[in-house]
Amino acid sequence: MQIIILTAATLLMLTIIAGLIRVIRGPTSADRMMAAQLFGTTGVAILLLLSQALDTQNLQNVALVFALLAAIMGVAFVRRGWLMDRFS
Amino acid sequence: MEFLKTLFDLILISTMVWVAWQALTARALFKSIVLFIAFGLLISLAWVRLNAPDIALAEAAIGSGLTGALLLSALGRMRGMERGWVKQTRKDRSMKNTSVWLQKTIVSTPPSTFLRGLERLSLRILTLVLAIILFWAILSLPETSPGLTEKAIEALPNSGVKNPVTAILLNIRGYDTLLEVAILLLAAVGVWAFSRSTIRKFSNPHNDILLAFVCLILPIMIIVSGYLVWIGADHPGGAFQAGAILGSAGVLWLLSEIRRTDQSLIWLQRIGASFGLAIFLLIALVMMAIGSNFLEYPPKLAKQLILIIEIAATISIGIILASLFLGAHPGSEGDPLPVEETYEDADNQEPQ
Amino acid sequence: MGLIDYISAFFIIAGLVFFTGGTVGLLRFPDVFTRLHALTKADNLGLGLIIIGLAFHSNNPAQVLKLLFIWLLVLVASSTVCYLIANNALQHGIKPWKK
Amino acid sequence: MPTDQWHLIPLAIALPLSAVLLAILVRRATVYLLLGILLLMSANAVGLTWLVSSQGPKTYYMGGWEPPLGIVLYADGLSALLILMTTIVGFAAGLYALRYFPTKTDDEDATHRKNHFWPLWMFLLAAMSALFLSRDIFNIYITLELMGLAAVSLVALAGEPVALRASMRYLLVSMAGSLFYLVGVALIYANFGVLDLPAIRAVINQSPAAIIALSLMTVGLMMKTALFPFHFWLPPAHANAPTPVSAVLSGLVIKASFYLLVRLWFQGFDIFLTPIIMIIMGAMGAMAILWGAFHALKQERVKLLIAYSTVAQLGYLFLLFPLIKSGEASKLAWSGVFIFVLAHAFAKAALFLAAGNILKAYGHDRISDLGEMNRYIPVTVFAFGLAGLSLVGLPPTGGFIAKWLMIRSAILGEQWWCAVLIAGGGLLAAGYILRVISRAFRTVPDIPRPKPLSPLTEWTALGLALLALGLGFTGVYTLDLLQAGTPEFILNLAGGIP
Amino acid sequence: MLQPSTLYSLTAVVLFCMGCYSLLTYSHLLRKILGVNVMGVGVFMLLIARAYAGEGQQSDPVPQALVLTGIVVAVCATALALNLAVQIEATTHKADLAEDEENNGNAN
Repeated sequence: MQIIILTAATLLMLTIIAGLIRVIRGPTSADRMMAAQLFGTTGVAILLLLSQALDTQNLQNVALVFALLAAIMGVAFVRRGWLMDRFS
Repeated sequence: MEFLKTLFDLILISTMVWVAWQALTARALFKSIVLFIAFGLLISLAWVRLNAPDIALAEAAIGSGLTGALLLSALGRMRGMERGWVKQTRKDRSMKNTSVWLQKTIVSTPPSTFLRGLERLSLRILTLVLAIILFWAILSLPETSPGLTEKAIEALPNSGVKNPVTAILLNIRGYDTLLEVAILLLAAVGVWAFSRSTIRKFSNPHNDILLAFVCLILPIMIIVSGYLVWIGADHPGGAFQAGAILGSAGVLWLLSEIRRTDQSLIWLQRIGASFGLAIFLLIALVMMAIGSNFLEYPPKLAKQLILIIEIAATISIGIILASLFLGAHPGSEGDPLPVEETYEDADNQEPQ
Repeated sequence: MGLIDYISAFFIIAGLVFFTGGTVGLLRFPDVFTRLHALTKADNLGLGLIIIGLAFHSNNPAQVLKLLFIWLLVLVASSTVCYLIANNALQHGIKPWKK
Repeated sequence: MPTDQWHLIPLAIALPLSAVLLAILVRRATVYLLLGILLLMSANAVGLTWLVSSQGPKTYYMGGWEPPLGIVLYADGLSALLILMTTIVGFAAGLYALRYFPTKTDDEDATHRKNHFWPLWMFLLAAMSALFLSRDIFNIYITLELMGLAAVSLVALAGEPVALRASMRYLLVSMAGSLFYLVGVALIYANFGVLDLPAIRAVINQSPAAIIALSLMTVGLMMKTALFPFHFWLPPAHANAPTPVSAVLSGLVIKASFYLLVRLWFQGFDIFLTPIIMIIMGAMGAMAILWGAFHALKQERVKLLIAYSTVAQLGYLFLLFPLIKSGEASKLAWSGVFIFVLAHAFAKAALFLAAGNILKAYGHDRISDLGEMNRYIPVTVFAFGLAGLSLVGLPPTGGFIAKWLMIRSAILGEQWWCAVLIAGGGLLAAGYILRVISRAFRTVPDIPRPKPLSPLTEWTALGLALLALGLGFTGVYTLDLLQAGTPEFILNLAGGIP
Repeated sequence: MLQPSTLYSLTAVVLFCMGCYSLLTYSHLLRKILGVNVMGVGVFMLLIARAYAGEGQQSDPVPQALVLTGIVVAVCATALALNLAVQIEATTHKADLAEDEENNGNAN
């Protein structure tokens, strides 16, 4: 079971890398931001899996904080930093 | 099993280094910032992997939430000029000139002359040397660090809390934390001191869905923040993590523009920001007056005193972090300009 | 491995499939709106499945509730942000992709 | 467990921190309250100095926790004297600030600046007291950050583009310096598992990690001290800050990181003090003296001239390293350098305050356009001259005592180049001080009549200059105090460095 | 060699040096600030990696407390720097530290 969980966590890491490619490629700032938003969700999943694999329940709180704060970035982007890519 | 863990480590590490490199070298600043936020998430995972849940909590709260919002807001302000958010002080600067000038200053120009190339080369060599020296230092370290784990565990019963990290932060090395709370307050005062009226505030259209979301999530944030203070005595958590969440809540509140920040808030802000340091200092001095050392808590009272300090610190940290995001005092700038309704979308012009 | 382990493994693997799907969508879909679509739906479902899978291992109801609460938070946050990004993209003149 | 009187040690930090809170929370009429607290702080520092001189150095366990877990504060003659110096200069410059930031004005910007000056000021003084008392290498990092951020904010308070840029550069250097220092701390902890300096001294060995950690910490602190190759940020920051801030930055703040370097090298890592290291440090100091003086001679503005002079004067401090030779020479060098620190603090603060007066009276500080200062601002000119005497090292000033001790040490240790450098550096200093003074008595046709100055601003400058002078007469007492803090390393040096 | 402790310590060094290089090379203030932050992460990772004592073992709490303090200090410094950078940009219309005009010594 441990093996499945750890493999799952590792695979999720790989999806994060795939998401990073979208961040780097763009083309619009919305794409970049959205991909970063994905890391929030994936990060929560990885944390929960790790918390099972490493047998530390404390990590659930980290996941909770992640989930709670995931939106701030997106909101900050929409309210403050839209159209950042003009000169890339 | 071990193999899988090492594989996970290797993937995490290489991703971290790659993302950091991309963040530092990306040509567009916005891209840099988004990548830096992603980097914050990755190091949070690294803290988890390294069995430091307290740090992971703090990083999750500060690194991915607040730092990102701070950076985005700073970038938005620095480029706001062009959109008319910021007062134009030089009227003769036409739109076209602005963009040329932005091209030159914001996008770092690659080295063109021989001299700059030489400079880069020498910097690279210097950094490489630094890296080699540090590698050497690390490889020469003893297999296991001597550390103070045992001593800290021994001291735990007298500290009033069961989480060793909290014990060290708030009791054993409480002096560091006192100065740290002072640094937080100092940062806020510093920002108020030099932020002047030249910077204008953002103004965004009213958005119902955002408002509903904020009204839903703000109370949850406050509850979670209280929860983290409470469990901090026995489990990972505590004033800083909780304060960071409270600060993020403040940032969200500012972003949603539920209520215009105005002059009347300055007082509240100042009192709230200094509250933590005041309580911390007061308790330390009272302890000294009744015959203990500065910052020494009698073991029987330690738990209660630490909780009081933590609550006060949490509130202050939250308010300070939100103020740092806000920048200048509310009310010390002119009326916000309305956002332009239409402008050309340059996003799509970038080749895919 | 007992029955519970198999069930839990099934859910986790199913979750992974959705995550992978979401990521493929993020990489392959033609414009912001479609990519948003892929991300928010597939990934949140994937997270939900993984959470269900992990919940089978927990013997503490409070833990399970916390897991579900985390999922709920992610759902609320990502749907809001998805809306905000899409709405702003439309307002800023990004045209939806047409075949 | 220390007896009650030693609570003076934490009070040296708690008092300015309470003043911070007062300054933030109560805005109206706090200035006099704050000056009262500054007086209390001076009294506290005097008490501490007296205690140390009568009872010897003392450790204080913060929170009652013993090392290696807990944080220890340590007060000896040196730290007590430096705290006293900090409070005195802080008080004098604070008095100056009373008039520098007008009390009643309609100008919103000026009120804003005044309101934020005081809390930042108190933060700076608190940070310096904490730094001088700290003995825990991580706690030192925190105090360094506190001091750095306060100093940066104070520079930025001036508000002009030049000041903002200078303060940004200062901030970046300061952050990078702190991080270099912190890597050193991390390596030390990873290798030895302790953070308290004497504990480190007890377990340190010649491992590569220790050497590398020490070098990184030294580089970090040198950046903050603005020793020669890292000096680039100093002149713009010190020259463009508000005047009282310049005085404290140049007089006090840079000494703090030098003090830490000395503590680290002599009281924690003295096994690494080899002749080669000594010579390298001395050579950097020598370069600083020449480079700084050379640039000071070229400057067009008074404030910049004084700022470059700081770069030069810092070099003298680093001559401490090569001067440590045999027992006797080392003791002389130790006392000489720290009397130099004190004398320079008073003299440099006085010079900056005087320069601020010139700037205010004439509306500019371009040396070429000054004239007839003796007629319009005689007290300021007198203060400038007196402080200049101390900087040059002429008797009977504190600067003279310091240089005399250092030269004697150099002769005893047969370090002729140091002796020549110290004497030559004095001549260079005379050169740039005279550049300004000579303008004072020059009659210039159609010079616009300078604005009258508030007497307080003139007399505070003179007061500080007089202190630099007075140091020459209290030399013996100061020497005794400094001996109470001589590191074991120097006391053990009977036959010279191996 | 592939102990997590060593692995992450070495990563820490790489991050520190990358941040340092970027701080020295780039002129835009935001980039410099990012560089300093990456440096900071490197230092913190070094401390935490060496505190790691293996799975199921209590990690050394002292470095954790130090890093927690360090993170907060870093955030403060970053926030101060960002606000300062914004202020510089607003008054000089430039986001780097290149001096273009000499101060002529006039009082403000």
